[in-house]
Amino acid sequence: ETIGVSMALFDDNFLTVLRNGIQELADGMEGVDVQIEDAQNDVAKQLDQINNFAASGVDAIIVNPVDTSATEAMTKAAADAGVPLVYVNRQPINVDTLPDNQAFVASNEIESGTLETFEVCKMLRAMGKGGGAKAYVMMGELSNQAAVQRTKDVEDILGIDMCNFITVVDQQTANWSRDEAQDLMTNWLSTGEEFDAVIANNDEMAIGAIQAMKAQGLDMAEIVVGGVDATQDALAAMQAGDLDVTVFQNAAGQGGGALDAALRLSRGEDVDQKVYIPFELVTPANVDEYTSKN
Amino acid sequence: MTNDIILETRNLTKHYGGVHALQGANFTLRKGEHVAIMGDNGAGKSTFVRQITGVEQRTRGDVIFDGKPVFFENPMDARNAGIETVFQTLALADQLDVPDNLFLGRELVKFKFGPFSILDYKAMRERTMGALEKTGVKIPNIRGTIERMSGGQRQCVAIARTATFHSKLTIMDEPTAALGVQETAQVENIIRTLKEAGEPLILISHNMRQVMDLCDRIVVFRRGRICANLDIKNNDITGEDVVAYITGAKTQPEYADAA
Amino acid sequence: MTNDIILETRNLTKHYGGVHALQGANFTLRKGEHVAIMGDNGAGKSTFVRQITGVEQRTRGDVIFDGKPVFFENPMDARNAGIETVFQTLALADQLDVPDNLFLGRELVKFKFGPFSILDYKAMRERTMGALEKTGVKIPNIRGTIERMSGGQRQCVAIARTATFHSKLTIMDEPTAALGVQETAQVENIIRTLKEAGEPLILISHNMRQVMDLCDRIVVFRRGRICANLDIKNNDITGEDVVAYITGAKTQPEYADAA
Amino acid sequence: MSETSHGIGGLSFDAKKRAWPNEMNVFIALIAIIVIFEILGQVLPYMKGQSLLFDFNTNRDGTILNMVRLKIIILQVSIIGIIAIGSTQVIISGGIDLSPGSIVGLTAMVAMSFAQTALVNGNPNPKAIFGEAWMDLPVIVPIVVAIAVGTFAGLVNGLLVAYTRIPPFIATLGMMVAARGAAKWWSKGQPISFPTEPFGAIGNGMSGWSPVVIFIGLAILFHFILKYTVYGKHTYAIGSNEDAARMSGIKVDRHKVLVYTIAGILAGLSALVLASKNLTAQAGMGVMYELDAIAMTVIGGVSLAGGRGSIVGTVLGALIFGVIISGFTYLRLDAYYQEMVKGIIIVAAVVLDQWRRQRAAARA
Amino acid sequence: MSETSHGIGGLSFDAKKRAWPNEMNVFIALIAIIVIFEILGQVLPYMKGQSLLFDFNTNRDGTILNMVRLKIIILQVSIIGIIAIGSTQVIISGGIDLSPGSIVGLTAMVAMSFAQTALVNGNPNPKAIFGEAWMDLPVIVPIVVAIAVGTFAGLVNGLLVAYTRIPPFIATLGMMVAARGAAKWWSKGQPISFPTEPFGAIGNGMSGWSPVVIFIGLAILFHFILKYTVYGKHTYAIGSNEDAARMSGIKVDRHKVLVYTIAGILAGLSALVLASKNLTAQAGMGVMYELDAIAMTVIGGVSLAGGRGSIVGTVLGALIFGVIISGFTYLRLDAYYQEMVKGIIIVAAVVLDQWRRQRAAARA
Ligand SMILES: Nc1ncnc2c1ncn2[C@@H]1O[C@H](COP(=O)(O)OP(=O)(O)OP(=O)(O)O)[C@@H](O)[C@H]1O
Ligand SMILES: Nc1ncnc2c1ncn2[C@@H]1O[C@H](COP(=O)(O)OP(=O)(O)OP(=O)(O)O)[C@@H](O)[C@H]1O
Ligand SMILES: [Mg+2]
Ligand SMILES: [Mg+2]
Repeated sequence: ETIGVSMALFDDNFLTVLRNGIQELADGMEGVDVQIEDAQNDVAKQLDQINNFAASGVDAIIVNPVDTSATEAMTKAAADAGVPLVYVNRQPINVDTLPDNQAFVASNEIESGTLETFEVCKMLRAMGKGGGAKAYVMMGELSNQAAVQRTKDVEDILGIDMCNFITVVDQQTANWSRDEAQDLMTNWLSTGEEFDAVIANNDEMAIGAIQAMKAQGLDMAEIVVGGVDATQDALAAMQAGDLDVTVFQNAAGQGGGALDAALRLSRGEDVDQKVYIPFELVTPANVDEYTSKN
Repeated sequence: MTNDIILETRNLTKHYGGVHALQGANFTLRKGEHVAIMGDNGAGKSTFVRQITGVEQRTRGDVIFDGKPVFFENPMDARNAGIETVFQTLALADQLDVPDNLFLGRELVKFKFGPFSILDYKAMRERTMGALEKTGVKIPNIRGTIERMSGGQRQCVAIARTATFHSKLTIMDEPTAALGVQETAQVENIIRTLKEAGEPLILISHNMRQVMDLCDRIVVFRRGRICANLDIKNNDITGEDVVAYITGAKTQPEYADAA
Repeated sequence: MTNDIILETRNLTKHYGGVHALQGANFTLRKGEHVAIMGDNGAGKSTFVRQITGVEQRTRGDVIFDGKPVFFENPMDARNAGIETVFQTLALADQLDVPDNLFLGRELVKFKFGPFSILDYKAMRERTMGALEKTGVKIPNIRGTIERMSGGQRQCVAIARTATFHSKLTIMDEPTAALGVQETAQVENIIRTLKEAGEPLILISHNMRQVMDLCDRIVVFRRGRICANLDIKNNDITGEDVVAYITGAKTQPEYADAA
Repeated sequence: MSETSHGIGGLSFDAKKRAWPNEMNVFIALIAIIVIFEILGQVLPYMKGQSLLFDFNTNRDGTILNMVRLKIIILQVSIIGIIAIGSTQVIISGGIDLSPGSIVGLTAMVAMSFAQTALVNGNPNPKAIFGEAWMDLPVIVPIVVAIAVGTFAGLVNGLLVAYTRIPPFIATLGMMVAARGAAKWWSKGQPISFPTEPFGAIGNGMSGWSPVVIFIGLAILFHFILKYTVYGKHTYAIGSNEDAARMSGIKVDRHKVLVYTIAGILAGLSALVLASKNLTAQAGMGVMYELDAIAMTVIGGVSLAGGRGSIVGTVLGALIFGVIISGFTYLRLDAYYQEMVKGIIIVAAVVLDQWRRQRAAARA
Repeated sequence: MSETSHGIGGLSFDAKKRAWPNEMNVFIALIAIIVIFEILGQVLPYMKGQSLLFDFNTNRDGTILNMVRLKIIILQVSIIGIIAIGSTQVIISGGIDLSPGSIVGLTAMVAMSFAQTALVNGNPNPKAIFGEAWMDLPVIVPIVVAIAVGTFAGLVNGLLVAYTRIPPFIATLGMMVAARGAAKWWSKGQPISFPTEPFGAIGNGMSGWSPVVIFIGLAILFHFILKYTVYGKHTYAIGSNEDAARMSGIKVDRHKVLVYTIAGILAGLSALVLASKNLTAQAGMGVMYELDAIAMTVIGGVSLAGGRGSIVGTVLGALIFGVIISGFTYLRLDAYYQEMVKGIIIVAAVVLDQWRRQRAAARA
């Protein structure tokens, strides 16, 4: 059997782990071929890839959607071609109207930013800053749904009573990039403004902020820094005492689940149409459990 | 009598940064008159033409054409006002063919619809053949692009373009520089035809024989100034005289400041 | 006696697609000899030069230079072999100034280090002044870029470039086309100096007087073929004769197929 | 032929030796690439004798052609192809346009905002941008909006290029950055989805062929405009020698404004098809489309120096892209190699064209 | 002055009226932008009288200047600035290079693979690419590797441009796509992290000033090379008129290979600084750097038509970028507006330059 896989992006740390999960599982099975393509963050390219898979006669398709609002057209394309489809990692917008031969294995994106920000809030309270604290927010690429969602999560959490002692000094984009985050942080530092926390949409930006702060001689014990993804770099930074919060998502598990669902759909077997995989909070207290997971 | 003057410049001046390429040129051209401009290389002849035809904007001075002061923004304005020019740089589009170049900017159309008017290729090709014949040039394939033409062929295309359309004033900047013996003779014929038709002409040329044959008057430029105005048809002026003015050996008294 | 021949072409031919620009040209030039090439516009003169100097690759035929068959890949090869050329298109870099253009490709350096050799601007400027004086041209500011020069000034820079360097053969394609009376005289002097120094020359020109004055022999091109080879120093040949060959009224018997 | 030879005693000219049209090279490259894929399909063991364009186990439909693949080959380049039509005329005029990708993003966002449906599966539209009153509008509204946005962006490009005389590369680079910013700002990065059915038909109608029909229709229209109208002639003339065009009396500045505006309109139309086909609009749509469009154009034989090229070439260039993309999936080429090979093929196609031209010029 | 006027009876020439150097315009634009930011700092109520470059509550260090801001202004453009030096000479030679961003990505990945440390926080390096034997290598190894990769990529660009005669836009576009693919393929998309300490010092040394020092050092070197060596003169000549340069006997092809190779080496050095500064290498690094580099170059007065421009201008262009980025953060401009404003400023800077030049040309 041949399974076509369209990944949102290849050069993304987390999605790479997910992709490798699919690949390794398939390599271990007899007679299962996977063909993985890179949609390069382009929804239109992803739709075309699905059509190309259909033209090549694959048995099932796994899609890691570039954007979950674009899944209607993909569902339709696969349904028209009569090829089973499984969404992975991101919950499609049309989750409630998926046809019978489609399914999804995903996590709820709202959780990641919420877990991160709430933990930052708790840590600041524990440090005795409940009377008032200032934070900088680093956003991912503004056209990216995860960035928009996680930033909104930050706003939501900082709106609840328990955490509204935190005020956001400024929020800017560093486009997911460690380099841009370093420069952005240094620019913030050049204003001389005091602050207590940096909440970043991903770990790369959090690490960039940490590097900039360390270069300027700030004490990392005084500042709470949060990210998302639990990358190896982030875990190392946490072990070194620089990073305080990150959020783990079981990439390999999602990949395996998706492949399994796709194979079963292609054989006409029954599957659970909705599989949720929760995010997990990582802090210095439990970091050692995660170092071998991603 | 003023009615008689088609072009007049007063104190026309052009500086390029520190280079004073043209200074205080006072020049008149009567209707039907053919005037030659001569002078050393770099004396400011082409600069003079560029100021009149709006290729560049003058530093100061006035240009009066057909009785009215004019400020041409660009060469198209000048052409619309009735001045046809063969520039020294020819101004041809290298990747287009001969008819395209001849009719550039005033294409013949079969069906008018603003910029989307439909071209009449056949009519343009036919009229091109006629225009080229007048210059006597031989072009093996008029549908070949201009970049494939020899120096003289290009020059003939530029001349044909000017000669094809009626105008109130024709200006030619060294039209026969690259032409062969036969083609030069043909172009001189074109100029004589203009004379007979009473169309005025400014001819820039380094060729003494040609100028003596064709023109009524020679205006000499030196170091960016006019230094002589010689009525060759009525006075007894030789080539040696003209050369003396060009080189600076002589200057007319009324242009003493050019010395 | 064969030793005496600096350049020979045998059956040199160039087709551009369907255009037969040069056909079967057999040409010889002796050491110290000055030969003129004449012919109508588009007769194939510049094409002939381009084949010899490696600007283009010939369709067929041989070029024998200084006793050896040569296949120049590009004009630099030709120059290294000792052929200096003034091309009709001049080949100047518009955004560079006069000394830069004069020494393009053979800069004077203060310190040799491959491509990163350090330029000797002062020496180049000084030698430029000398070279320009020979052509008699006036350039207000030699540090100005070439794009700001008049047509004649550019041509003089190109000629000065060729005349500054010694060579086994000099080729000039219409060098005085854009030049004024004085500058033309100076360039003709340069050519006479070459003659006295025994350096051979191929001169393309449409100027009958010039050719008659300066050259030993005239080769006439017509429709891509050589149609006459006239020894003007030794035989009694007039301008009218030459024109007859150019126009096709006459053809030498040995070139009967060109008729 | 009397019309192609002139005057007494001209050079002999062999009119039969007609120049081989440049588009022919591109066509040969296209065929060569298809043939290579077909051969690989037969030769590579794991391909089990599959074919790119043909379908021998005719169980899917009646024809021997693999219609699904034929459709996707051209469908997937139709949207960028529409942009490439605009780029073709911009490049022929001696300019370049880096902004259409971003204009696509912006236009898609704005147009989609006016194409939303009020109810999705009976629930209110979760992605609503404006209030109820702005929903379920007739499909002409988003179409007009898209054209207006494209026109505006193109007009700004054109005015900048024509009247400030800054290089088109910079004017359109500025637009590229600014329009992408505006696309992100429009709904604060949120995607906009759930269009009305008629809107969805623009990019999905005619059993999915409608983007192809729109692309080919526009290509034919612009082929005609470039070859047979004054607009086309002036575009070539300006690209060939701008100074000469100006001295010949062409209103160069006004013409350039028109050229860039038309490119903007085509980008707007492309956005319309894209948003409709995907049933969504996102701020990140169209990233890098300009480079693909330029590559198609150049592969199709348009000279970046201006003055040369044709729409036919560009369409063939687009098809080469389509064949490559589908061919990779068909060969199951590892995604890691796809980009590397794509880069090489882009270069190879242009090298081939260049080489054929040089040979043609050198040939007797 | 006898050296600037020649021959008898030439035109009168007023040597005092020296041309105003083009770099002056760029410098004025830079100052104007700084002044605008300073004024906004005083005028906008929420800014509370802050200043961009000065620090009046001198509690942080002894100087009245805001040293942190001064440093970041130039630090954040140093890495792209190194690329821009290469682009400057490519553009002066009449070409263009779209590949440096991707070359940066590829070079960073490859070089970082040879710069990994064996132990991270006492544990084995979790991102190890090669075995133990390839870890903790001397820092010269990744440096040599980076230069080698950059040289190779640049050399391929140069050979393509020079010997196949395809447009540089296409040759380097192909390299852009292919090198990005290679970067992703190198470690299958995985980032590579945890370098040795000496490697980290390349981009973080001298209290973080080292990228600035490397950038300025290279800028001075190339300023000298372009102005005072044969290499520089030939680069300008080729950009000015390639045919003329060829007919004058310049080895145009060989020279172009050199120009693109040097641009590749500079991209490799830039990657080295980038990877070191960030202590990581990722396949997505350097995306769009080429466009920023070209924009810096053109803002600095380099003509995209070739033949004109200077390194001094490019450095000033880079500083304009740096001031804009820092100025936005200092003004706390909403992220959604930043891109739009950036696009406008890029265009405005070039328009200003163009306008000043035209006025200078029109002036008596
Ligand atoms: N754009 C410019 N900038 C600076 N100097 C210029 C510019 N254009 C022309 N010049 C200078 O002005 C002078 C006059 O040039 P012009 O072209 O008018 O000469 P000309 O009389 O036509 O000479 P020719 O017979 O060689 O064509 C020359 O010295 C030239 O160098
Ligand atoms: N690249 C080319 N492609 C096609 N035809 C060409 C090309 N180059 C030249 N020709 C043709 O070859 C013929 C000879 O051109 P050439 O330039 O040699 O003429 P010439 O004798 O130098 O004329 P002139 O006196 O006008 O300079 C011309 O008819 C020209 O149109
Ligand atoms: Mg002149
Ligand atoms: Mg010639």
